[in-house]
This record gives sequence, C-alpha cells and structure tokens, in this order.
Amino acid sequence: MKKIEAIIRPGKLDNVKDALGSNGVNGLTVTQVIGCGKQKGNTQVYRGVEYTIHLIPKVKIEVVVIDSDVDKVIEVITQVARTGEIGDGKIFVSSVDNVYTIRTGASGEQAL
Amino acid sequence: MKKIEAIIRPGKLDNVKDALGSNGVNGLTVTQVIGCGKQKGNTQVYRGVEYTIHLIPKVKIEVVVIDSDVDKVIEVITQVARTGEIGDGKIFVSSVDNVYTIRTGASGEQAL
Amino acid sequence: MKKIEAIIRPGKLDNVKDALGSNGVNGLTVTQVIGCGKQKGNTQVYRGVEYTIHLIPKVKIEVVVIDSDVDKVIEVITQVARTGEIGDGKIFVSSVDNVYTIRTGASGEQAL
Amino acid sequence: MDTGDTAFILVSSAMVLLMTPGLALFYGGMVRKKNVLGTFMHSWIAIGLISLQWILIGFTLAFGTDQHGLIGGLDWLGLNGVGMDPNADYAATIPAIVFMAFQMMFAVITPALISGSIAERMRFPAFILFMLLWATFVYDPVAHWVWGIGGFLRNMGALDFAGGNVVHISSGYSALVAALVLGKRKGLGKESMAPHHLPMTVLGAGLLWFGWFGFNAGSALGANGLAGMVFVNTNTAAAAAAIAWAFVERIHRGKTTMLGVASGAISGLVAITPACGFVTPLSSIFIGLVGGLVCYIAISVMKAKFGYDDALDAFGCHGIGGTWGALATGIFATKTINSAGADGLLYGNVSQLGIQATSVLVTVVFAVVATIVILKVIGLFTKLRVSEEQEANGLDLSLHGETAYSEFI
Amino acid sequence: MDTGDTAFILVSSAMVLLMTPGLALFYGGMVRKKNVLGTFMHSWIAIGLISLQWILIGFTLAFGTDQHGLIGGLDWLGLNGVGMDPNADYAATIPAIVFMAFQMMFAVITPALISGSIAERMRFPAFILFMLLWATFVYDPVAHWVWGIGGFLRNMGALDFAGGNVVHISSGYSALVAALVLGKRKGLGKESMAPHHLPMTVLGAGLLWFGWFGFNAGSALGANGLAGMVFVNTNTAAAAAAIAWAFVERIHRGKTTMLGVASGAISGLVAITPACGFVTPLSSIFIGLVGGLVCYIAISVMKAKFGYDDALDAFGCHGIGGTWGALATGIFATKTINSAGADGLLYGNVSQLGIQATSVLVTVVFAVVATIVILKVIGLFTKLRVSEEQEANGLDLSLHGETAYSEFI
Amino acid sequence: MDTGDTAFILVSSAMVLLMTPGLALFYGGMVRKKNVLGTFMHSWIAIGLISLQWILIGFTLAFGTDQHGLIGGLDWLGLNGVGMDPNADYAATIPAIVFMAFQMMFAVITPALISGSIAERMRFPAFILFMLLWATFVYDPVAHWVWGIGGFLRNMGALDFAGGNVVHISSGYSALVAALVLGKRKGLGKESMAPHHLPMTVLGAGLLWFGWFGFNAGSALGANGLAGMVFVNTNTAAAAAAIAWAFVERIHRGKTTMLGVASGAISGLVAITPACGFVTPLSSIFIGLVGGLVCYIAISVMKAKFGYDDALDAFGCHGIGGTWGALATGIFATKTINSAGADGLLYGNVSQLGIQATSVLVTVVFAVVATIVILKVIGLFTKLRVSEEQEANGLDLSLHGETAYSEFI
Ligand SMILES: Nc1ncnc2c1ncn2[C@@H]1O[C@H](COP(=O)(O)OP(=O)(O)O)[C@@H](O)[C@H]1O
Ligand SMILES: Nc1ncnc2c1ncn2[C@@H]1O[C@H](COP(=O)(O)OP(=O)(O)O)[C@@H](O)[C@H]1O
Ligand SMILES: Nc1ncnc2c1ncn2[C@@H]1O[C@H](COP(=O)(O)OP(=O)(O)O)[C@@H](O)[C@H]1O
Repeated sequence: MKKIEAIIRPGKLDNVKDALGSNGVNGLTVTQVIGCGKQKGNTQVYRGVEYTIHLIPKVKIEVVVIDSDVDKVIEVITQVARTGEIGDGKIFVSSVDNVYTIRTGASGEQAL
Repeated sequence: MKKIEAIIRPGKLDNVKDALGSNGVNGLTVTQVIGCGKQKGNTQVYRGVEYTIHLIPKVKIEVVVIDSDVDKVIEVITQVARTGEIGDGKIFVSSVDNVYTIRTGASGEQAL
Repeated sequence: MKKIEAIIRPGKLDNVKDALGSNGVNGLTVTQVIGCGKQKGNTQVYRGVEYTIHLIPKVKIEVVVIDSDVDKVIEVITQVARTGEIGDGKIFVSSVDNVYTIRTGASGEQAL
Repeated sequence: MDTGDTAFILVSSAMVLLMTPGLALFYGGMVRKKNVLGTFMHSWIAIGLISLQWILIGFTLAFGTDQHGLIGGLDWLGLNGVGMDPNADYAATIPAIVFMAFQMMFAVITPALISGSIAERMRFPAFILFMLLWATFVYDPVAHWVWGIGGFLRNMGALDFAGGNVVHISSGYSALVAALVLGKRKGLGKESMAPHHLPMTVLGAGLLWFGWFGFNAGSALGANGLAGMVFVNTNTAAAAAAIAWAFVERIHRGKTTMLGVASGAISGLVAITPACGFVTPLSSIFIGLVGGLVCYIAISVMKAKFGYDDALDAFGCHGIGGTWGALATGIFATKTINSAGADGLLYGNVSQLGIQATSVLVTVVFAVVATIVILKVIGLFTKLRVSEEQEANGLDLSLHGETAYSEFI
Repeated sequence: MDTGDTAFILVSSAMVLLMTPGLALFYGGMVRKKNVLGTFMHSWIAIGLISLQWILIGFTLAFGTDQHGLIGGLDWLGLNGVGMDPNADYAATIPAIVFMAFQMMFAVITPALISGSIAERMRFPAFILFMLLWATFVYDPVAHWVWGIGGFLRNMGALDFAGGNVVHISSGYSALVAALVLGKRKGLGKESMAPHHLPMTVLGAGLLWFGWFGFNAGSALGANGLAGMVFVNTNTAAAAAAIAWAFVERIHRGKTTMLGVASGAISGLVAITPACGFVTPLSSIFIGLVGGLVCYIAISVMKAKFGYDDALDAFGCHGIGGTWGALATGIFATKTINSAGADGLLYGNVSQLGIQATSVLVTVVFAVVATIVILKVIGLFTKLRVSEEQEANGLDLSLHGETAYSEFI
Repeated sequence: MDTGDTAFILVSSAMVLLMTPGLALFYGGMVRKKNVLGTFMHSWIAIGLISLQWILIGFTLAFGTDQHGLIGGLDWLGLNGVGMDPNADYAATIPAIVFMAFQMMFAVITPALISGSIAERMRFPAFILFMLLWATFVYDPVAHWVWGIGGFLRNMGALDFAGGNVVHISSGYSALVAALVLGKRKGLGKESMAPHHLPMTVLGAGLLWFGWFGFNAGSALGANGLAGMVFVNTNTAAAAAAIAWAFVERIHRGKTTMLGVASGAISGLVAITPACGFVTPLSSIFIGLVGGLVCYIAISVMKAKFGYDDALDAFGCHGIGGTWGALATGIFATKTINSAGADGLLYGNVSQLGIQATSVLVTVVFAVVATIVILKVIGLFTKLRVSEEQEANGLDLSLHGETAYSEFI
C-alpha cells in the first residue's frame, strides 16, 4: 500500500475530493498547512510595519491506497489541482507497511 | 523504527494518550485533521442554504517507536479508540529510517 | 528521496526556515501540532479547576529532499532549533518513493 | 430646550453609531475567513465617509428648505446655521445640532447595509464611489421626501416612523440591483460558503438590537410616552420575529439554528421600523411574526429560486422586511398610539394602505433606477468587480494586504 | 412625567437588554467549541420567548393588582391599560410602559442565567418549556412578592434594590437543582473541559458590567442622587470583588487569571445588586471583597467537594453571591443613603438581618421546590437530556445543525 | 439638580467605563496569540484597582480643595462629603457623586492606555505597582492642575475640554518612557509580530468610538447644546482621521487597511479630545485629518527610525495625537462655540497657542520625569520585565497560567 500526500491550494480541496470520490477513492484525510517553495509570499503591512509572509496557506491531502490505485490518484489530483501558476503544489508517494481499521480490527488491504 | 499514524475521533484523544502513557509510550505528536471515508458527513443549513459537510473533524496521532513496540501500540489504540460505529478511524504503519533528538543530537533508537 | 519531518518549538520556525533557505532548501511545508514526550506539560487553572495540559504546542516542518541533502538539512535544523532544554523536539527521516510537481507534471528528483 | 429629551437623543445617536460596527460584525461573521476585513471595511469606511458627506452636504439636501417637494436647499451647507438652538420644524426641544447628529447616524448605516449583497467580490474604489454617490443621490432625496418638511411623500401622508422607506427599502432594493449587476460569487453552489464565525455574527446582532432602541425610540425625538411605546414595539417585534424564524426553520428543516434566531430578530427589527411609532404592542407581535416569516421565505426559498447572489441577504432582510413593515404600518397604525399619525386599514382607514403602497413603489422604483445608473456610471471609470485571482485569494489579502487572523503565532 | 427620568430608564432598559447577549458571550466562551451556539441559544431564545411572555402575562402576574400578597391579578393582561401615563404606584415620573419595559429586561435575563448550570447537555425543547414555566411560575410570583405593591416579602420589609432575591437567588438555586436533576456532563474530570475562547468570555463580562449600571442604577427609576450612589456602589463592589478574586487566586494557586478577574467582577456585581440602593460606597468595598471571596470558595472548593456539575457556575456565582448580597443588605443598609429603606445590623437594627434571612429562605425553598416540580413535569412529556452521541458531537451540530467556526475556509 | 443632565452624565459614565474593556479588545487583538489575556489583564486590573484608588484617595487629590495650585486636599478622602447634592464648583446641575463617578472612568482608562507600549513583556506585579503609583503621582496631580479649581494650568488659561493633557499626553509620553526603560521585545524585527486577531481590534475600536461620545460630550457635564456640538466634533474628527489614515496608507503603501482605518479613527478621537468643546465642526475636520496624518507618520515612520518598541503605539497614538490636539485647541478655539473658553490663533488670539504649548510642555516633562522615577523605584523592589523564557512562552501561560483559545476541543 502507498500513501499519497498532496499539498495543494486550499481552494482546490473540494474539487479534488469530489474528483477522487467519482474515481472510487473515498477515504482521505486533510490537514491545514502552510508552505513555501517557488511561490513567493505576500507582504502585509500592519501600522506601517511590513511583514513578508513567506509561508502561504495550503492544504495537505493524505490518501492511502493499494499499489494499483496510485497512478490513478496521482493523475486525478494532478489534473484537478492544476492551475498552471507557481504554487500548485507537490505530491509525495511513500510506502505504507500496514493499515488497520480501528472499528473492525481488520488489517492489510482489506482494511482500506 | 516505525511510524504509527492513527486517525481517530477527537473525543478519544485523551483516552488514547493516557492508555499509551500507561503502556510506556510517552512521545507522540497530534494534528487536527478532517477526513472522510465510509462515515457520511452531516448537513448544515445556514439561512436555508444546505451545506453538506463531507469532511469530519478527526485527530491524527503520530507515534514513532522501535519495531518491537508496534504491535503493542496498535493494540492499545485499536482498543481504546474503538466505539464500533463507522468513523472510528484508521491506523497506518510505515518505516522510519532514522530519528534524531534535537536537544542532544542523538540519533537512532536511543533518540526516541 | 527522503522526507525529513522535524517537530520543533513554534518560536524556532522562522529561524529554521531562514537557515534552510540560506542553505538552498526552499521548499517546505509546516503544520501546527501539539505533542508530548519528556517535556512535562503545564497546569492551567480555570475557576479553580485544574487542567494539566500534557500536549504542548509544537510546529512540524516537512521537507522532502534528494538523498544527498539529508545530512545538511538535519544539521541545520539540529543547530538552529536547539535550545538545550527538554522539548526541543525530534527529527524523523523516511523514504519517499516519488515526487510530482502538480503544475508541471514533472516527477522524480527534478520535481523538487 | 429640554435636557431630558436632549440626553435621550444624544445617547440614542451614540447607540445608532454603534450599530454600524455592529453591522460589520454581523456581516463579517457570515463571510469566509479570507474576506472578513474586506467586509468590515464596507461598514467602517461608511462611517468615515458619510459622516463627512452628511455634515458637508447631506444634511442640507435632506432637511434644508424644501425645493418642490424633491430635495432640500443648500442653506445648511457645511452645517452653516445648524447650532445649539432647537429647530422647531423638526424637534422643538433639542438643539438643532443634536437632531443633525441623530440623523447622521441613519445616513451612515444605510449604505453600509447595502454592502451585504455585494460581499466578497466588489472592488474597494468602486465601493467608495458607489457609497458617496448613492448617499447623495438616493439616500438624501428619499430622506427629504419622507421626512423633510415639504417632502412629497410626507405631504402625501406616508407614514415612516424610523426609516422603513428611507433606510430599509432604499438600501434593500439597491442591494438587489447591485448583486445582479456584479454577478454571483465564483464557486457559489459548488464550494462551501458557510459562515466562518457565527459567534461574531451573533454578537453583531446583539449590538444591532441594542442600537435599534436608539434608532427607533430615538425617532420620537424626545424621552416621552411615545418613545416608551416605540421601545416596547421594537423589542416585541424583534422577539416575535426571532421566534417565528426559529419555528418555521424547525418545521421546514427540522432544526432551529442560532443564525436563524439572530436573522429573525433582525428581520423583526426591520419590519417594525416604519410602524413602531404608530402601532400597539399586540400589533407588533403580529408584524414581527410575519416579518420573520416573509424574510425567511425570501432568503431560504425565493433567493434559491431566482438565483441572484444576495450574499448576506441585504435584500432578503431589509428589502422584503422593510416592504412588509411599510405596508403593515398602513394596516395597523392607530391614532390612539400616535395622534400625529393616522389610522390604518384595521382601524377603518383603507386609504392609508394605498398611501403606504404608493410610497413603497416610489421608493423602490427610484432606488432601483438610480442604483443602476450609478453603477453604470462608475463602471465607465473603474472596474466594479475584483479579478478572479483576487476573489480566490480573498479581499483581505488582495485588496487590503492584511489577514484577519494569524493562526500560526 | 419627567423627561430626564424617562430618558434614563429608557436607556437603562436598553443596557439591560444588552446584558443577555453579553451573557451569551460570557457563557459561550467557557464551553467547548462544539457547544458554543447551543449555549448562545439559551440566552437568545430567552430574549425571544420571555419578551413575549412578559407583555402577554408576566408583567401583570408580577405587578398587577395584588392577590393575597402572592401574585398579581390579570388586569394588565396583554398590556391592557399599560400606557404612556405614569403609574404612580411604581414610578411616578416615567410612563408606565417604560417601567414595564425596564422590568421586562430583568424577566428576560433571569432564566438565561440558569442556563449556565445545565450547559452542554440539556435538550432544546426541554429548555424552552423549562424557561416558559419557570418564568411564569417562579420569576413572576417572586417578583411580585418582593417588588409588587402588596407582595408579602415587600410588606415584611425585605430589602432588595435591584434583584438579589428576584433575579440572582431565584435563578442561582434553581440552577443548582437543574444541574443535579440533569446529572454531570459525560467525561467530567476525565476530559479537558477548559474554556474554548476566553476573550469571548471577557468581552461578555465587559458588556455585563456596562449593562449592570442600567440594571442597578436604573432601579432607582429616576436620574437622581440615589441613582448616582447606586452607580458608584455597583462599580465599587465589582472592582473590589475582581481584586479579591485575583488576590485569593494568587494565594491559593500562585497565579492571578484573567478569567478569575472577570468572574470576580461578576460576583461583585451580583453581591451588590440587592444592596446597591441602601449602602455607602465604603460598605460596597466590603460587600464586594467578601462577594468575590465567597464565590471563589463556592466555585473552586465547594463545587469540587460536593461534586455537582454546575457547568458555568450559575449557582456558585448567582446563588452564593446573591445570598451574601441579600444578607449584607441586612447588615450594611442605612437610611442616610435611602430614607425609603431601613437601617441594617451595623446601624443598630438587628431585625433587618432576620428579615433578609427569612426572605432568602423563602425564595430558596420556593425556587428549589418549584424547579424540581417543573423539571419532573417536563420530564413526563419529553427527555431533558441529550443522548450520549449528541453530547459527544456537541449541541451545535446535533441540536442546531450548525457549527460556530469553520476552520478550513 | 437637573434630571436630564444627570441622566446624561450617568449614561456617559457607563459608556466611558465600557471603553476600558473596549481598549482590552483593541490592544488584545494586536498582540500575538500567546499574550492576549496578559494584555487584557492590563486594562481589567486597571478597572479594579483604580476604581478603588479613586474613591479612596484619587478623587480628593484631583478635585479636593486646592493646595498651592498643585494638588487637591484630603477633604474628600474615601468620598467623605461627596453626596447626592451637586457641587456647584464643578457641576451645578448633577449630584456630586455623579461627577465623581464620571471622573473615575477617566482615571481608570488612562493608566490602561499606557499598557499598550509595554505589551508582551512586563511583569504583572510590576505593572500593578506602576499603575497604582502612576495614578496617584501623575494622573491625580495633572488632573488637578488642568481641571481642579485653583489648578495652576487651569489658572494659566490652558484649555483641555475632555483630557488632552490629563489623559492622552500624560499617558502617551509615560508610555514612551516605559517602553524605553523596558527595552524591546525579543525577536522584534526578526519574528513576525503581526496582530493575531484583527476583528477583535476593530470591535474594540467600535466600542471605543461609542464610549468616546460619553467621554467627550459627557465632559459638557450636561445635556445641552454644547454637548451636542462636542458630539458632532468628536464624530467628525474621528471620521476625518480614519479617512486621512486610509488615504495616506494608500499613497504610501498602495493599500488601505482595516487596521489603518481603525487606528486612524482612534487618532482622530484622541486629537479632538482637548478641542472638542471649543471648536466648530469644520475645524474638527481639519483637526481630524491632521491627527490621522501625524499619528500615521509617528507610528509608521518615526517609530521605525528611532527604534523604540512602543508595541501597540500608545505613544504614537496618544502622545502624538494628544499633543497635536492640545496645540490645535490653541489654534481653532472660538468663543462662538464656548463662551467659557477662549479664542485661538485663527480667531486672533496668538497667546492661546503659547498657553497650550506651555501646558503640553509642563505635562510632558512632569510625566516623563515621574514615570522614570516610578519605574526606577519599582525596579528596586521587583523585576520589571519577564524572563526570556516567560516571554517566549507568552504572558498568558507564564504569568496567568491560562491560554486564550483552546484549539483542540
Ligand atoms: N521540498 C518540499 N518539501 C515539502 N514541501 C514542499 C517542498 N516543495 C514544495 N513544497 C510544498 O508545496 C507548495 C508549493 O510549492 P511551490 O514550489 O511554491 O510551487 P510549485 O509546486 O507550483 O512549484 C509549498 O507551499 C510547500 O507547501
Ligand atoms: N484511505 C484512506 N486514506 C487516508 N485516510 C483515510 C482513509 N480512509 C479513511 N481515512 C481516515 O479515517 C477516517 C475514518 O474513516 P471511515 O471510513 O469514515 O470510518 P472507519 O475507519 O470506521 O471505516 C476518515 O475520516 C479519514 O480521516
Ligand atoms: N516517539 C515520538 N513520536 C512522535 N513524536 C514524538 C515522539 N517523541 C517526541 N515527539 C515529539 O517531540 C516533541 C518533543 O519531545 P520531548 O521528549 O518533549 O523533548 P526532547 O525532544 O527535547 O526530548 C514532543 O512534544 C512530540 O511532539
């Protein structure tokens, strides 16, 4: 099983979730994050004092899927979350050793 | 070493933390998340406009432990966080290459 | 590629970000977390009722880098985030199978 | 001059001033996190600009010597001649300057009310221009028609105790027009636009309710029995409308919401505004109940049906509630409460309802046409609406360069 | 009729109205995030329902023609005969309708106070029924006994300037009963139930303090020297109690908290309420200091010891503080401040303390018994307490279908 | 005695009281999340302590029988002799106790204003001591000099209608000194110290604006034409300064911020405070515009240049704005508005500007010297500043053992 972590623009969350859902991927977990990279931050001025905010609000979506679903998920996210502007975000894929469903105690792929 | 990520109901956080503590697992990190899966969301109505909230508040607990502790931790979490209703959450186990304690600079298992 | 997750004191975030930046590491993602470990929590009293807050505010920094950068990143974080007091935090290193840049569709090391 | 009356109107003026920051909270809690300060700005900049507009030109346009029933003359330009002595034409027992101050607060909040419909998408320079033009070319004339000595609606016998036409109908229908001209928010119906901070909205509603006592009872222009009656009518209608909204929500959706109770209360306050100095407390119960009901229907059913994006329901609340209130005045008014008023339908005077309907119609048509013209004219000089990117990033950051909350410190 | 007095009571009424939304904030900040709106609702629905109950039936039950010292007659049903002329029996210089309005605001906030003890677990329909029955069968009679012409506690000579018995003792002990009947919140003592938003609570305390000037000084029913004295006593006791709480917290726990200062201020305001029109400012310091102290002990020590779950300390604050205030009135009252009052123990009149104690006892016994009966009767028709699942999910979502904050937008 | 005047001053006193919790919000929103309650505390403990200080000793020091023009005698210690009858020396138409109460609210808020400059780093015990000493040795004497019968600045002819010298200059320059003595916050210029909750700040500004009507118009000590004029001047200057700040921000930085509009409004309110009872509304526009401008420059340019850490701009706003206001009074004052005042420069009386400048100078020198002495003396007994660790963890947790928000419930 693989874990897919996608850091995307907050405004794209609903779309990505829906697109994944219509591709049969229903389980996911979302975290509010801030991040930086190529996208430059914005400058905020409070009473004349400038604060450059380098860390920009993003949303992290985590989906754990069986290996054969990885490509599909990545394609869906890449398509739906893309605007073409710097700051669209990254997807990280890593391996998961095991999964458990707390409610049933099931583990492995059937736990998903 | 392994990282155990458990997505649980927010109300179970205190119990899980205490149970882990009394099993000798004291280090953990908690994140506020929202998620979806089999559990259906709820509908909120604001001035007559319905919003179905698919993403439900959850809490993510991350614990990094030595390999031999993994089963114990999973058992504790599974027991304590279970209500038997849909939405109890998932546990993901993955491998960690190395751990460092910032304060001491120690690495590997003795860093935990 | 490796993912480096550092749990640090919130007050150290700006310093760590800047230090990484001046070492050429510009991409990172930050999450607000709470955690416990050796650091003991604090007691808060509300109208005479004591609540011991075991979970202390921390910040999690996630950086995905190519393998050869791992040591540098760990050194920078360890140096900058250290106060020497209990509660400085941990760094976890794990493997990442693949990385994608949503904007370009690039994958692998050139996606970073 | 009477010190008791003066004390009452001074304090009432302060209470009405507080309504505009209250409105900022009421509206601000209902928008998304990224638009809070932009929404606040609409109310706050109204306080700043209209306070100045009013003393320079607005007051004399509204209350200066009548010109053909349509507008006040320029005799009081820059408050020239508005002093510490009473002006018996309007309020014989309080200094003229206090009457002016009290009226100023009405002029301030009215354009701010409009901002509810165009929330989350209007450009700030366009909003400023709109407000200044609207205050001068819509509010000031309508105030003159209804309240100015010689104003043609006043002469016609239209009853509007504290601003049904002048404040709520004028702003409500203008808000609808502005929403239509600007178009819908991006993502409406697709993304969640749930209120980001309901306690803020409820706090705003509380301050509005408080201030409304100054607004309505202060309109008696003295601390007397009539002011007392108005006070009770105001509270009663607000309470009844809150209950009505809660009740119909329960029937229609299964649950009573806090936002519903607060919205209901505001609807009731709107509905009773024109009537409060002419009706009995028992009539106020009825006016409030129906007020809550019609606003609920307008906001929860009609808006969805017609599909306009009146973001925070400035039209649904003030336009609809104000219309009902103006008509209700023609039904429930009685001279036993206010001998300077008139009897309504229920008390045997059918014609009053006709007069009220006419005054509503006149106000609506004028507000609609004038708002269209004003927006078109502004559109010739500057864009009305923010860019897609600005809208996505939120007004706070893109227009004002600040964020309401800093989560990570 | 006096315009100055009328102005003062009109504004005071508005200020007391504002206390209930203020209470919503005060209480709402202390609950968990998931219960904010449910907690707000308790106060807001009180404004809606009791405003109507009062004009329809409550006012006449409390202030109508006396029936055997126990209750008012139905002469003023639906405000029949309550008009713009003064009723010299109660307030000779202000319109009767204004007196009615001022009293209404007291009737509104009192049941809302009770909601503090049953926070985070009572079903909404049960709460609505409770409030209506309690207002009618507890508040209205007690108000009559203490303040109505012919009321038996009034005739007995009990002193209660602004509502020690009527407002605080009646609600405080009823709150205790309600907490006991409903049982503890799930997880109490195990999970953290720390306040979710203390700035909200402190803001609420600020609005309460402000409104309390209307509450207490307005009870002089005129803008006169007595009102001034009451004003000063009110502020002084609140300040003293805030300092007392801060101080004892520092001794007992090592740190002075903001919540403590705010809680102390409210305790002092409660304690001075019955006494404020009868005592000197220096006595007020003492009443405030002791008020802060006894409430601190009740809330921080006694509650833990006895183990009842008075969630937001409605009993600890209003029951205990009100009792102290009523007794303190019997100790510190002096005719030099208010010739219509009486001298207390300190001024040589031992019997006044006895009278005060009796009036407390009567109020407590009646409130306790009546509350038990009301809750039992309601329990026959509908469940009082939410289900475990609803409690876990929070009242906002499970009862009202909304959430206070939307974090992710 | 006049009931109308009394009603007005009673309500004004309540409104001024509300300003201090309003200030807590205004300041609290601008600090970092970890220091909210610590910042609130500064204002709230001022209410508690100075309310008591004032009735015990402060009032008589400020307004008791003059001693050589420098201080009041102890005749009214503990309010001895301050009763329900008017004291014609100060206010012939309201009870002496009401005059005392009104003045109390000024004494309360003034030291709280100072807390803005030392936010996020002062120890709580040191702050308490500072406030008590400062109130007694700075505020009370200055109030006597300017407002007390026989006070030397009053005798000199200095005009200060509602507290330019007494409130804003005294607190503003003391705040600067305190900021310098305490030193900068750790991490200033390196870490982000952006405001954590701007809606809270804007709400605070709204309450301050509301309360300021009581502050300024109430200083007429009656509900009369002058009060009306003051009311209008107050609102006008606030509005003008808000617009000025918005405008200069737009020019200087490209964007108009909500925080800027709120800050501008407060600057205008400060600037008009000494002048409001002596100038025309048109002059108020000018005073406001310049007030907004000079405070903007002080806060956005000067502070950065000199590098002192006036955290929340207590000096930039009150010191600078108050100085401008005091001088402006010497320019724009006219006897046509207030025959008890004087004419200013513009009306041909050059000397008035000199008198105003002298009074500013005297107040500044005294405040600066006294504040240094007080802080040095306190420093002998206890540390002024929190430890590095406490500062890093935040005042809420380290000084008060509580946190403002609990995010995870
Ligand atoms: N190396 C990295 N490690 C962790 N997170 C990263 C990394 N690079 C980028 N991110 C995350 O992705 C977001 C978008 O990256 P950015 O470089 O700004 O734009 P783009 O992905 O379009 O090139 C960042 O805000 C950050 O949260
Ligand atoms: N495949 C998945 N990847 C990531 N998170 C998941 C996945 N499936 C479920 N979750 C998380 O677990 C939570 C509970 O899952 P759900 O399917 O609703 O109930 P249950 O675990 O009882 O079957 C979700 O809200 C989500 O946060
Ligand atoms: N085993 C662990 N798994 C996950 N997070 C941990 C673990 N141990 C510590 N942490 C995180 O690191 C933080 C600091 O750890 P702590 O033991 O208190 O101090 P130190 O790292 O200085 O020994 C904790 O608050 C927690 O968030």
